[in-house]
Amino acid sequence: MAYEVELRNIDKHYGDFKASDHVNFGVNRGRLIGLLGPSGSGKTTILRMIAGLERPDSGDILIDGQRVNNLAPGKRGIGFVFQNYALFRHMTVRENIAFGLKVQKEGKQKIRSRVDELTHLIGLDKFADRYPMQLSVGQRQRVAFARALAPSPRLLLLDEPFAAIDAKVRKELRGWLRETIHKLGITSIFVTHDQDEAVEVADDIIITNKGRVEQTGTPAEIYQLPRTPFVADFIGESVHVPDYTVFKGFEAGEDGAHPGIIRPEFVEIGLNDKEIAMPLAAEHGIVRATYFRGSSVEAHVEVKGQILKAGRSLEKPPLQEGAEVRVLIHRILSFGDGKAETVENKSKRKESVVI
Amino acid sequence: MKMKQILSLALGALFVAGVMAGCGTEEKTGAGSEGAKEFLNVSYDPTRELYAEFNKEFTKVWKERSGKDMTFTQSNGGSGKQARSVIEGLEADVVTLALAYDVDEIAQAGLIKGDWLKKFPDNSAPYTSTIVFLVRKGNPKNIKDWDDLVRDDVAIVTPNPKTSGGARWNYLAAWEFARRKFGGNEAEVKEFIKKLFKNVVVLDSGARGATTSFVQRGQGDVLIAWENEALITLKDSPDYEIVAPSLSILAEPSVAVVDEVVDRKGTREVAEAYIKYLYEPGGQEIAAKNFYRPRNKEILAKYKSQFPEITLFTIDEAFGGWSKAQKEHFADGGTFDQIYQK
Amino acid sequence: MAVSVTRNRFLSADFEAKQQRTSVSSEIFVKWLLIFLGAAFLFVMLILPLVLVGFEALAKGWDAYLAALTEPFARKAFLLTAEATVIAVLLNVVFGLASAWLLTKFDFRGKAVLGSLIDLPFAISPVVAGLFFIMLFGRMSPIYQTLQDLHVAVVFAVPGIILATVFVTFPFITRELVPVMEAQGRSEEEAAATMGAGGWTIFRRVTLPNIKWGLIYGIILCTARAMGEFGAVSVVSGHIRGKTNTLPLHIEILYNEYNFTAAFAVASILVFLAILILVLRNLVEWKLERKSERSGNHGL
Amino acid sequence: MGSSGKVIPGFHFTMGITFFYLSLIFLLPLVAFVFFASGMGWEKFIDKAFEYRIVHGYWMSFSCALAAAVINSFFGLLLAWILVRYDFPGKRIMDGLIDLPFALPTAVAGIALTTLYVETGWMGQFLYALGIPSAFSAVGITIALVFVGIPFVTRSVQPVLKDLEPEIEEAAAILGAGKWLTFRKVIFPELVAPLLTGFALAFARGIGEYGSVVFIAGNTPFETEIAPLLIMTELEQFDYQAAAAIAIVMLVLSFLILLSINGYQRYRIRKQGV
Repeated sequence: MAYEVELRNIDKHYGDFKASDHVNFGVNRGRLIGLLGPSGSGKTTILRMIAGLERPDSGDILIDGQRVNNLAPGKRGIGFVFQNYALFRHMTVRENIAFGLKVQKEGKQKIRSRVDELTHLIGLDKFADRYPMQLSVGQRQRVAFARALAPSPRLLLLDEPFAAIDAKVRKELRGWLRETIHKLGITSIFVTHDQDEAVEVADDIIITNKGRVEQTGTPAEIYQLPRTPFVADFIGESVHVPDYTVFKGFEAGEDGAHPGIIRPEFVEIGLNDKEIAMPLAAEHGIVRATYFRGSSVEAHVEVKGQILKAGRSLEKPPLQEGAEVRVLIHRILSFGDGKAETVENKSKRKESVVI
Repeated sequence: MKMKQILSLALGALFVAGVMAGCGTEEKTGAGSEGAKEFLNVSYDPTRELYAEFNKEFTKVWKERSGKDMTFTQSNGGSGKQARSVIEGLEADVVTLALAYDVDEIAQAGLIKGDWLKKFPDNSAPYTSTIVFLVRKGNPKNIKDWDDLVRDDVAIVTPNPKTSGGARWNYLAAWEFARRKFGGNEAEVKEFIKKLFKNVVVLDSGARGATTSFVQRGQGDVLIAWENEALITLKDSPDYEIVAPSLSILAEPSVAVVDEVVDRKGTREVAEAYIKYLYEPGGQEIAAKNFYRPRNKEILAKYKSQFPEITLFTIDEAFGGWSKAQKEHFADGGTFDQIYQK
Repeated sequence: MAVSVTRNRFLSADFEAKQQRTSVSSEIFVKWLLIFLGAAFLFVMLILPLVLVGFEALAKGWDAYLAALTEPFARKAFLLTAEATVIAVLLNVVFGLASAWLLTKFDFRGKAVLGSLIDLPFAISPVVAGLFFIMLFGRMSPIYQTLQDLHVAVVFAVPGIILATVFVTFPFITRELVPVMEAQGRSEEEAAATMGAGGWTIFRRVTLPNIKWGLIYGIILCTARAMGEFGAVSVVSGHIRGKTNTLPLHIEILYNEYNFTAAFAVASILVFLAILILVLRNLVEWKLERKSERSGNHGL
Repeated sequence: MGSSGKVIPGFHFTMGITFFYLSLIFLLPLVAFVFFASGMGWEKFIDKAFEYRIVHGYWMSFSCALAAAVINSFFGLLLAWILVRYDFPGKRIMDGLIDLPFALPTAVAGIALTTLYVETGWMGQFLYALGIPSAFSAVGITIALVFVGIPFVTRSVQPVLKDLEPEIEEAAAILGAGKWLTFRKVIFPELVAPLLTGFALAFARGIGEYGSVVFIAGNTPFETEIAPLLIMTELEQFDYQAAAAIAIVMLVLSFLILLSINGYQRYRIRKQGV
C-alpha cells in the first residue's frame, strides 16, 4: 500500500557534514511518528526536507505517492509546528490561525468558522484576541498547532514540540496532543531527542543517528528488540559491560569479546537468598551507592568488578552502602557483530520474567 | 558613603580642570595685562586677502616703530556674525566690518564708545568700494544699468540682505536708483525692487557664497557684487566682465577700536596705530592692491584703471544713516520683507 | 485508467518543477534588482559626492594638493581638530562608562528620565547647541565677569570648541554600552562584589573584558563624529585663523576664499579619515560577530 | 534618591560623574538658554516665533525633512535588507559606507552635493534636463537631508532584521504565502518599530540640519528658506530673543516627534507585549 510519506535514498550534506545518509522510510496514513535521535543526528533536517524548507542533495521525497522534491513548501499540504512556534507576534491568536486560510483566499465566512472551530479545539476561545506574547508557553504551542492545522493539511510536522515547556505542563500537553492528533486522524511526524516523550506519544518511532535511520518500529519493539548497539544504548537506561560471559548463567563456549548492555530492569537485588527468586543463579555483589528515585531506589552494585544498576522497590528493606547482596541478572542485550540480541540467563531455566 | 560623595565631587573637579587645561596655553598669551603678544582683527569675509597682506606689513611697521613683537591675527566671517561674536566675547582688538550698523551694535553692547564714527577720518572708513554688476564675457544679456535687472529674461544672483551685511549695500543702491528714476514714488520703487528680486535665482546667505554660485556653479546672468569682489573674480578668470551702473552707492566699510578689550589687554596704543596705518600710504596701497578704493587721492590715481567712474551717493545723503536704513528696510517687516509678502 | 492517472501526476509534478525553477530565477532577479537599487542609491547619494571631493582636490595636480595640506594653517587646524577630538573622546569615555554603569547596574527613581536626557542632544540642532554655550559662557552671561577675572576663556577659545564637540558626541558611547551591559546582566558583578572585590576591581576584571568591543565601537563612532563636527563648533570658535579653526572650519574658510582646490584637498583628508575609521569599525564589528559565533554556536 | 541594599559598588560615584557631566554639558547651557529666551515674554515670543515668514520656514524644514525621512525609510529598509539577506561582492564596503554621512563634516557634504546637483553638475545636468531643478529648490534641500539621514534607518533596521527568527518566514511559506506576501504581512510588521525609530531620528535631524543644507537651499524667503537659516537671520540682526524663540519652537517640534514615536512604541509594547 502507498505510504502517506515516503523518503527514498535521501542524501544531504552541509559542507563536510553529512546530515542525511541514505535515509529511507515510509509512514502509513494516520500514524503518529516520533523521529527520535540525539542532537545532530539529522532528525530535524529530515523534517525540514519533508516540509520543503531544505532540499535533499539526492533521493526522492514522496507525499501521497507524488514526488514533491520540486514543490514549494506551501503546496505540499503540510502543517508545521516549529520548536519556538514562530508565531506572528503582531497578530492575535485569531489572525495567526486565519493566516493560512487567508493566503489561500478562503471566504470570510469559512475562515471565521474554521478559526472558531480551532480555537475551541485548543481551548483558547477566550484568548482569541490576545497577542502571542500575552500567552503562556503552553498556550502558544497550542496556537502554533492550530495555525498549522487550519488549512487542513494531510500531514503535520512538529519540531521538538515540547522542548520549551516546563516539565509539568509538558506531561499534560503530551497527552493532549496525542489524543487530539488521533481524534483528527492526521498523519503526523514529530521530532524529539527525549526518548520518554517518543515512547509515550508516538505510534511508531524512527531512530536516527549520524544522518542514518537506525531502526523503525513501535515503541515496544524498539525497547525490547533494539537492532543496533546505538539503539540499545539510546533507548532505556543502559550499563555497558565489555564481556558479559563472566556472569553466572551467561557463559559462552567461544572465545573473544562479548560486549553487552544490562538495563536496570534486567537486574534484581536481594539482601539475602530469601529475598530473591532463584538464589542459585545469582551473583554476589556489594552495594556501592543508592539513589532515591521517588517511586523506587536505584542501587549501584559492584559485581565482578563491574558496577551494575538496579531498581528496588521502596517496600523492601533498605540497602546499606557496603552491604553484601545477591544480584540476579535475568537478561543481557548482546552485540556479537553489530547485531543486537537478547540473551537469557541460562541458570534460570524456564522462569518467566516480570519487568 | 560620605567618602564616595567627596570622591565624586573631586572627580568632577578633575573634569573642569581637564577642560580648562585646554585653555591654559591660550590664556598666557591671550589676556596678560601689559604684555599681550597677540592682536586680533575681527573682520568680514571679503577682506581676508587684504588683511593677510596688511598684517604681514604692519608686523614689520610696528616692530620698527615700537620695537615690540606682536602677532597680528585675523578672524573672518559674515559681518553680522563677526559683530555678534565680539558682543558675545570674542576678544577683538579692532573690528573692520562691512557696515557701520554692525559696529553700532557692538557699541550698543558697550564694547565701543558711541562716537567711534568720528574717531578716525572719513567716517572711520579708510577705504571704500561700490556696487557693480558682474556679467558673463561679452555681456550676452546686454545688461547696462539697474533698469536691465528687472527685465524678464535676466536671472540675478545676489546675497540675502537679511543675512549678509554686504548685500544691504546692493539693496540700497538699487533702491536709490529706483527712487531717483520714479521721482520718489514709493509704490513704484517697491514694485521695481520686487521685480528685481523676483529675478533672483539664488539668494545666498553670504557675499562669497553668491559669487561661488555665479562663478563656480554658473547660476544667473548677473551677479550684483562689491566692486572689490568683482575685481578678484576677474583677476582669476577672464570669462567675466564688469558693468558699472549709472548710479551706485559709496560703500564704506567701518573700522573701530574695541575700547573695552584694548583697555583690558593694554593694547590701545597698537590698536590705534593699526587703524591709523590703514590711512597711511602703506596701508592705502595694500587696500588698493586688494581692489578697495583708497581714500588717498594719489594712490587712487595710481590704480585708476581698475576703478571705473561711477556717480556715487552716500548712505547718509540718501537714507539718513545706517540705523534708519536698517529699520526701514531690513528689520522684520521692513521693505525687504514686504517685497516677499504675498 | 490507472496509467493515465500516473501520467497526470508526472505531468503535474513536471509542471511544478518548472514553476519552482521560474520562481527561483525570479527570486534571483529580485535579489539583484534590490542590490542594484541599493547600490545605485548609495552611488548617487554617497559615492559621487566623495568622488567629487577627490576629483576637485586633485584638479590642480598633486603638488597643489600637497601644498594645501602642508600649509601651516592647515597643519594647525589639523592639530586643533586632533586635540579637540582626543579630549572630547576621553571625557566621553569616562562619562559613557559611568552613565552606562549607573543605568544598567542600579535601579533608582528617575532612571528613565536620565536615560532620555542623555539622548536629547540627538534632537538639538548643532547651531542651537553652540548658542547654548555662548549664552552660558559668553559676554552676556552672568558668570562672564568671573571667568574674565580668572583669565579663563571658554567660548571663542579651545575649551569652547571641546565643549561643543563633547556636546554633540556625548550620547554615542553610552548608547553603545547600555545595550551590551544590559544583556550582560548584573550577576557577574554581584558575584564579584559578594566576594569582596571593590568597584574598580570589578570594573576592570569583570565588566571591562565583557564590554571591551562595545566600548571600542562607541569610541570609533564618537571619534568620527567629533572630527567632522561643524555647526556647533562654528558658533563657538571665533574663526581665528591658526588658533581656533578646526579642519571643517578651515575648509569653509578656504572655500570662501575661492580656494576650491585647497578646500577640497583638506576635505579629502577628512573623507579619508572617515573612511579609515569606518574600516576600523567594520573590523571591530567583524571581531564582535566572530566572538558571538564562537560562544553561541552549537552546531546543527 | 538611591535605594539601599545595592550589592554592586559605585552608585554614588557614577551618579556623581553622570550628573556633573550632564549638568555642565547639557542642562546648564539649556537652562541658560531658556532663561535668556524667557526675557522676551509671551507676546514677543508668539510674535517672533509665529511670524508668517518664519512659519513658512518651519514648513519648509518640516516638509523637506519629512520627504527626506520617507525616502530614507524606503532606501534604508532596502539597504538593510540587502545587507542582511544577500551575499554579493562589495557588501562589506557598502556596509561601511552607510555611516559616512555621520563622519563627514556637514559643510563638506553640502558643498559637494551642491557642486553635483547644480545645472552644470554631474547629476544636475540630467535632472535639469528632465525638468527637475535639483539645486536651490526644495528638491535640493531634500537631497541634502537625504544625505545626512542615510545611516539612521539602515542602522535601526539592520540589527532587528538580523535577529529575526527565520522560522516565522518558513512558517508563512508552509502556510502557502509567497515571498512578497510574507514580507508584507510577516516581516514588515516586525520592522515597523525600528523603522519608526530610524524615521524619527532622520526626521528630527533633518529639521535641525543647517551646515549641509544652506549651500544647496537657495534661501529665497517664502520659497526655499529653512528654519535654521532663519535663526541665523535673526542673529544677523542681533535679535537673540527672536533666534531663541525659533530655536525653542524647533526644539519642541523635534521633541514632539521623538516623543510621539516613543509613545507609539510603548503603546505597541503594551498592546502586543512585544
